[in-house]
Amino acid sequence: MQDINTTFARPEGLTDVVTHYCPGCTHGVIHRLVAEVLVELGLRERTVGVAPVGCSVLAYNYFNTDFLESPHGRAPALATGFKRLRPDMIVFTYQGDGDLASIGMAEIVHAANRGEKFTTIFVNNAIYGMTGGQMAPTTLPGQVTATCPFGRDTALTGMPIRMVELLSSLATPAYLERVAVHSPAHIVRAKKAIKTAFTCQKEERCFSLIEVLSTCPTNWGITPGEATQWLDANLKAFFPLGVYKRPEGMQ
Amino acid sequence: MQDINTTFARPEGLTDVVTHYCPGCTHGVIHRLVAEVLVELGLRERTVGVAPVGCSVLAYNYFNTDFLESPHGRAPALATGFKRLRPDMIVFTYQGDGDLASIGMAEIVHAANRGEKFTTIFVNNAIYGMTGGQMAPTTLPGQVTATCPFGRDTALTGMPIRMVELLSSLATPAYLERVAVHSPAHIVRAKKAIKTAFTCQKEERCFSLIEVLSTCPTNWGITPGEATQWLDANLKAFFPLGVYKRPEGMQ
Amino acid sequence: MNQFEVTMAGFGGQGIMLAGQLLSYTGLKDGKNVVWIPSYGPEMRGGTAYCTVVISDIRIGSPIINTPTCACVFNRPSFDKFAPRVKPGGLLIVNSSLINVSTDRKDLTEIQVPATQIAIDAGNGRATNIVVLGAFVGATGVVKYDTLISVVEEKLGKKKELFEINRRVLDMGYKIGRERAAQRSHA
Amino acid sequence: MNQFEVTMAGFGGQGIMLAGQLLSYTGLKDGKNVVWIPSYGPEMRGGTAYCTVVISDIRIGSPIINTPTCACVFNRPSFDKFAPRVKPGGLLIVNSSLINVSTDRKDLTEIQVPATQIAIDAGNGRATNIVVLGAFVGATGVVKYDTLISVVEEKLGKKKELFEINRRVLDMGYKIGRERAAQRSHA
Amino acid sequence: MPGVVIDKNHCKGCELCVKACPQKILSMSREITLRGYFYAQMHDPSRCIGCRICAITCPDAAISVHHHGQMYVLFEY
Amino acid sequence: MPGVVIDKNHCKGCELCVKACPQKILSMSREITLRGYFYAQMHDPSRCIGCRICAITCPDAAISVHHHGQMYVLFEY
Amino acid sequence: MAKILMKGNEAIAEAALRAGATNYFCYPITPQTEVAEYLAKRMPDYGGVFLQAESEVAVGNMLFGAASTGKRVFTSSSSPGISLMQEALSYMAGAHLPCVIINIMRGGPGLGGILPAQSDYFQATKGGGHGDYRILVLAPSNLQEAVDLTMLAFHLADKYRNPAMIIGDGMIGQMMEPVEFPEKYVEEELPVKTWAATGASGRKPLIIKSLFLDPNALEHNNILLKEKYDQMAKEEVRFELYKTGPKNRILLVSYGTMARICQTAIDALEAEGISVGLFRPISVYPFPHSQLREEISRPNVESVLTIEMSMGQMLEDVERAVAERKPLAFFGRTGGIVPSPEEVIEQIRKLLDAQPAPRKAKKA
Amino acid sequence: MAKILMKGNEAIAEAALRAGATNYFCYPITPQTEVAEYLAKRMPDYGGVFLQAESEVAVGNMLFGAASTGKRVFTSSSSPGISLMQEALSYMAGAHLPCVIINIMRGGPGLGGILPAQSDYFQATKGGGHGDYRILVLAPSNLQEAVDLTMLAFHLADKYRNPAMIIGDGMIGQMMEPVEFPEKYVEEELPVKTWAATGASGRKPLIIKSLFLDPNALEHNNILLKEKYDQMAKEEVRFELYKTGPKNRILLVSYGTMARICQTAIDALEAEGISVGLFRPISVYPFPHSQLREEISRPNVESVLTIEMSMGQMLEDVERAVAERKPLAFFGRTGGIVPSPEEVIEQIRKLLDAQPAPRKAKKA
Ligand SMILES: Cc1ncc(C[n+]2csc(CCOP(=O)(O)OP(=O)(O)O)c2C)c(N)n1
Ligand SMILES: Cc1ncc(C[n+]2csc(CCOP(=O)(O)OP(=O)(O)O)c2C)c(N)n1
Ligand code: SF4
Ligand code: SF4
Ligand code: SF4
Ligand code: SF4
Repeated sequence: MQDINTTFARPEGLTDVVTHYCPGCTHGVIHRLVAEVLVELGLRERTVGVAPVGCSVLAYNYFNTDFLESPHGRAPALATGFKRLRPDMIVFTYQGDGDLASIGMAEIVHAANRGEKFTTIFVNNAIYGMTGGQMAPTTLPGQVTATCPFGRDTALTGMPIRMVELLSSLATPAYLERVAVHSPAHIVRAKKAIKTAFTCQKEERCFSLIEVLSTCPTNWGITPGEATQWLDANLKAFFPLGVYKRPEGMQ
Repeated sequence: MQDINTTFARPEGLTDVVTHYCPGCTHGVIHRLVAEVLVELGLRERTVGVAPVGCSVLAYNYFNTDFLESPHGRAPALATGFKRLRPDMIVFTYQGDGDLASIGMAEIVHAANRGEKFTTIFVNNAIYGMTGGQMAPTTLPGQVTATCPFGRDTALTGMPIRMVELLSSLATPAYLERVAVHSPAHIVRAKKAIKTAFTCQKEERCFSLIEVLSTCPTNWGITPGEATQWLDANLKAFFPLGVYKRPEGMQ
Repeated sequence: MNQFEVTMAGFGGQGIMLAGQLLSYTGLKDGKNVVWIPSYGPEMRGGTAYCTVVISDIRIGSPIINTPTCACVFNRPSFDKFAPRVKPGGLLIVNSSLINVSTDRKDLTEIQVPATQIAIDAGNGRATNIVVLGAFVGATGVVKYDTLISVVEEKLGKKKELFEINRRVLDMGYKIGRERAAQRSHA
Repeated sequence: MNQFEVTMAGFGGQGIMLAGQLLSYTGLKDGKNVVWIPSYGPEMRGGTAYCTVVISDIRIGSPIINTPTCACVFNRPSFDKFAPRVKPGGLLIVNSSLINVSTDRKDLTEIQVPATQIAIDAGNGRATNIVVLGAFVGATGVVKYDTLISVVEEKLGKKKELFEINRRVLDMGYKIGRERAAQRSHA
Repeated sequence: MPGVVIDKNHCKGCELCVKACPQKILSMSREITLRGYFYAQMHDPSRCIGCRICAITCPDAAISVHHHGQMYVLFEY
Repeated sequence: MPGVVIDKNHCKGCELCVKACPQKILSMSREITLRGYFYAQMHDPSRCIGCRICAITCPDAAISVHHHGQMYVLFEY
Repeated sequence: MAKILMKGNEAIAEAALRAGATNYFCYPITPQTEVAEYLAKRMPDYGGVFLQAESEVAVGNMLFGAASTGKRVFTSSSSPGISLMQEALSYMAGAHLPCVIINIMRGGPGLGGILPAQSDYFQATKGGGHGDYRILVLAPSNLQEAVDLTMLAFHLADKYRNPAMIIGDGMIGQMMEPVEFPEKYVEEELPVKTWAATGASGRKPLIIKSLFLDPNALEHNNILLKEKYDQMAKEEVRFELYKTGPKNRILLVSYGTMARICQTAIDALEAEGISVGLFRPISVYPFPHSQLREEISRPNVESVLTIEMSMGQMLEDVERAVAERKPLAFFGRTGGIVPSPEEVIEQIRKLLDAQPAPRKAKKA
Repeated sequence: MAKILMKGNEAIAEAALRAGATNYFCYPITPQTEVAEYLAKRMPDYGGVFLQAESEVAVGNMLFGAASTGKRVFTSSSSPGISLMQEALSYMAGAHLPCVIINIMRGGPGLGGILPAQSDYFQATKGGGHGDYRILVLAPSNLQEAVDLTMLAFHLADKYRNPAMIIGDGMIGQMMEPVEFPEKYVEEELPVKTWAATGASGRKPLIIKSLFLDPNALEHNNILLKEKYDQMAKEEVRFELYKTGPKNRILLVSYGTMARICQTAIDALEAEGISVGLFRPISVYPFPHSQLREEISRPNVESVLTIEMSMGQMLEDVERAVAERKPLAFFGRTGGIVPSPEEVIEQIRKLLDAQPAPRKAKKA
């Protein structure tokens, strides 16, 4: 009998716990990508993650690394505190769009601007998932949510905030990229981006942030399959994918 | 005897109080410009200002308008609350760089992004004045302050934050300009900018913010005259003057 | 009756909350005191959801009921959780389409209703909750059936077609409930 | 002496705080209990600034002294504010270069010192505080003059030239203080 | 010969793998898991090309991919 | 004929007007104000061109500018 | 008006609208987000302001700005969100600005959980922010009261020019009960708000602030505040007595939904012939100090039992009122666990067992 | 070591460094900014971390992250800044993380003023954040004590895995007094910090959190916290008695610099033959409850006078301890006004006048 080779398996970076995420929610994909990268770069054992408040608040149960659970929006401050004292460790925050772009705006801008050498995985699903589908800073114009039941009116609430664009206006070096995880090809690209981000940290270069366009079938009120289509047609159009900033000397 | 004509006088928009500002501090110039503009546009009687925490905390004593005194950094939130309920009134915030760019980062970004129709006068003097000269987000690389006594080390604290650049990355319409007040010519230009900003508000167009490069002779540790030179040579170099954003249909 | 408490439990999406609310509206219309309280705890996402309705002739004290007079369980985890909690002498209504066990408690009345099957057969699997609601009222008479019908019409009557299904399965549930309870009381 | 309190007051920039601190260091070196406390209130920017030094043989209780044993006033507003507060039998040292009035209180010793003039003449207008400090110690002897000299050398001795001026005006102040106090006590 | 293993325990029945599979050989079971989900299953294992696309797509890391002997990897992941 | 009036009460002696005046006709007094400042004064009023530059510069709005009759305004302010 | 069945969060929202509070700022947080969701739908009908802010810090400060117009403004949140408003609340109290805050409390500390709790009592009644200020705090125990007290809170906030708070818990927020709204909300007339910022037209500029660099002025402001709090203590104390009188051997002290559970327990014991009374503070600040003392002092009361969904916070206020006149016991559950009537009964029995004689005043 | 003359803020900073706390996060605010300025200069020598954050909200959360490493971390701030840290403090307490916060209090509420005050007592001792947690709070009355208690605070924070706070006021921060530092700071040995996040290498992942969705787990955490607070109440109560004993007719209760002023007043009255004693809580949480009660209960004590630079906050704790055993009076100044010894004497005289008879126990 021939040997059995495994070309794909649940990464060692994830625990064997069934997540609480809704069926088809791509938070799960992003978790897996981070877990894979940490293992592939040999960083897992010296990594500490910082969980946000949001649907991924329980991320600490799913990653096979040490974890801190942050107050809403403040993960970058926790990461700063930790990383400054332990520059030898790998630190990442995992944050939703409400967490990072709304309540946590000051903390992420300042952490990025100070050039804190941690990595942020920013999950943009254009809505507040955990609290049941309220408007996020990233909610698209006209999109219906529980707190904009007649569709987001940009005359009253402004335009969606594009975080990587905003952060790339800062003068401090950083690695900033926007990716998506709604199709296999995008997932492959997303993994590369996440790997680059952690590599920046591993090499003690700079702050790195990957914005990941993600689905929230539950609060978008559609099936997982439809959600990937909606993301592709709408979210991706407003939030263009690509590398927005790269530290000097990084290919 | 011929009539006496007055071509320049203390504007009606200022009270007759001697300010607590240090000699040569250009906070005073900026106050005067705002006061002049409010009177010239006929807005004074329906204006409410929001004072920050910073050297200009007592601004409410100097302007001949109603005033609110805000917690540190939160003036844009106060202004939002007020203006939303009284869109017929003219609302402006007057904020320092510590107030606006450090502790108040989230509030100013979100107010700007929602397109709140008030005006912000942002006084950038590259230092914390009131508390005695600590590092601000706008402190220049190498600049010595009480909390970076060996000069600002950008490897530890990042680069100075350019607020109008950062805000101009937002998609919501706004009027954003950076000016300076260290010479008569700059003062004249600054007044035009402030007038444009209030005109945007008067016409109910958009959020407007004028960043004003200002001196702090006391905490820079030099004379007022030297301070104007230092501003011209250093601050202006890092913070280029000009219009960064204009709403459509505004010349 | 002084006070009657019923807990409805199942997967999120089985219409548990709505069933409880319809019952509450009915109680109110009947002139009773009512309280409806949902679970909104850690079970919320992807687990079991439940709500409790208290219907009473007197002022309702605690809205938190650990041992209700009745439990309507829509799936297996709910059966496991709530069957043991029903007050002695109480009632257990079981959605037998998804639950293939029955309690070994002898101190309560258990009524098995193939609610999901009935709903699917009637053309709308999501009407499981209405079947159970009918069965509950049939078995207990805790509110007037006429009032219930009028409430269901009021709240769900907008989409004609769906309403007709609901109306039909409500009756079916009601009949099963009434019959089984009668059998029991004669047994 | 059990406890001696002195308030030094003037414009910000006149070296008030430093004078108080030098006195405190001297008291400590003399083996006394000392407390120095600045005003950091609303007066801070552009108004008067003052500090108080308490020198005591016993444990010092309250550091807040409303009626000091002595006040050294460097400018007119300070004179107006503190002259009335000095304890009866106390001492008032007035920088007569900037203050052209004197108190009408009969219950205290007033010593006029043209401190700013002396300092300017000696080549450093900013040494006003040192003149006054010298005068204070000369008039009160609350600390040892030798100790004071060593402290001034320790703290201000780095810049040779400036130190020499300071050293000189300290002496001048000290002499004025000693003489005037002596006159007074013989008057 | 490649093949996939789907961990019923982790599968939540989102159907994303079914949609993603280029060979269209995955489908949903008619049975329900303990958590109340219909789970994904392989209905035509012989046609599996071991491309890993289902596994990459699965948000719950419920799928692993194996094969006997050597295999050409279609793309880096 | 133009002329400036400097309000001693508001002047803090920063000297910015002195530096700004294109005619160099302002200078600092040797007297001190109640607040402890040397204040600005006009030492050659006859040469004042009424350009308002000193007034525009003054951070304390201590200066007003007046003139008799008509005058050409050098720039808009 | 007829009774309608409503969810607590929605009933509170509706009550606010009916009290003329059509200006609402919020940030979502469980278990009160329905307040926001309800208002998002309804506000356009009122031409009022509904704004979801970037954070609770911003919410607090938007309230500050909005209250300065003189209009009625409010927010709702839950424990961690309320913590973030403390600086702004201190400022608003210092500046004598009215506003209403609804705190649907959840288990803490930290992120804690989302189930019902009463562990923000200290924060609400002692002032979680800095400085000598207080918030007027009302604690409803059922939805009708939640409606009534919400409307009252706006009145009292205006009357005292001070923030007022409603504290409830997830039960109040999440449950449905029949409620009745007055046809038209009538309230005692209040003075015209001459303190509101409306522009310096025809009058001197007006300043709304809490900064007083002169310590005498700041002390004066503190004295003004204290006078208001003293007045509240005289005029705004509210409480309910349940089955107290010349017979009850035990006096329970409990508030909010917890008190309601106590009532069930009391009824059950009464059926057994055991007389237990309940003192329920409705205003928890001002605390009904002397009224409680009076009830405690009845000769038939053998001991006092404070019950809270916390580790013992109101307990300290009760302790001050009891002042050792009677033995004082405490029972609390936390973290989202709601004590059942059975548990309460057990606690009462324990006390009765420990105190067999009908009268035994213990005093050291 | 020889005594050196230092400013309070600097002495506190130096004390922290000597206690091995070389990780400091801050945001400037008067009257304590010298702590930051001193550390900005000194920290490079220690190879520690000095970071000026964007706000006090960030400071609180940086402490959270930094404390998770197991190293000693601290901050200093003043009243409004402390209000902004309340959410983070609640989280840290919930997650059992040690840290030290220095609060150099100023007059409030709101922006208030910058002069000395004691009006954050409630916030510090009752918990300004949400949930059932407490902070260990020490209140020095002179600079030597500020130094000693700062060092102690780090030890106790670690011992209890709980935030600890030093509360002082502008006087403590701004004045210079001679202080002495131990040659080498020695402290009782503490367990190894196995709870620190150091990477899941050779062990299971470790989680630092305050979230417990299961109410039983959350209640369990609250019970753990309560046990620590009970232990503190047993082991960490600190206080000073000044001229109390069998003679003092009046007992003053006062803390911090205010107590020091009371001592001056007491000395002056003693010279007149009037005996007054002082009870000075050093740990204000845990409050020296039974110790105070003991002093109060002495037969010679006719009445108790609480003096604070506030409108009366510690007063509530004193009230609980006094429990009407003796008449209790209060004197407070606020807003930055520091009562003089003369004012204190006047208050004492008033009490003595009101109570001419040497013994008159009043009890309702
Ligand atoms: C201070 C505070 N405010 C509000 C909340 C409630 N809350 C929990 S999660 C959340 C938003 C989550 O949205 P997002 O960050 O977009 O993440 P998602 O759930 O969509 O993944 C909010 C507002 C909280 N826990 N703490
Ligand atoms: C919450 C809070 N944090 C800190 C302070 C202290 N503080 C007062 S002013 C100020 C900074 C002022 O600097 P900036 O905004 O640059 O204005 P400037 O004084 O330079 O005009 C700070 C930190 C405060 N009052 N409140
Ligand atoms: S609510 Fe949305 S983001 Fe949250 S787990 Fe469900 S699908 Fe994912
Ligand atoms: S400290 Fe600086 S900013 Fe403040 S008044 Fe003085 S010069 Fe102006
Ligand atoms: S993608 Fe994963 S969770 Fe979804 S159906 Fe397929 S195996 Fe199940
Ligand atoms: S610019 Fe104004 S303040 Fe400065 S010296 Fe001239 S008049 Fe005086």
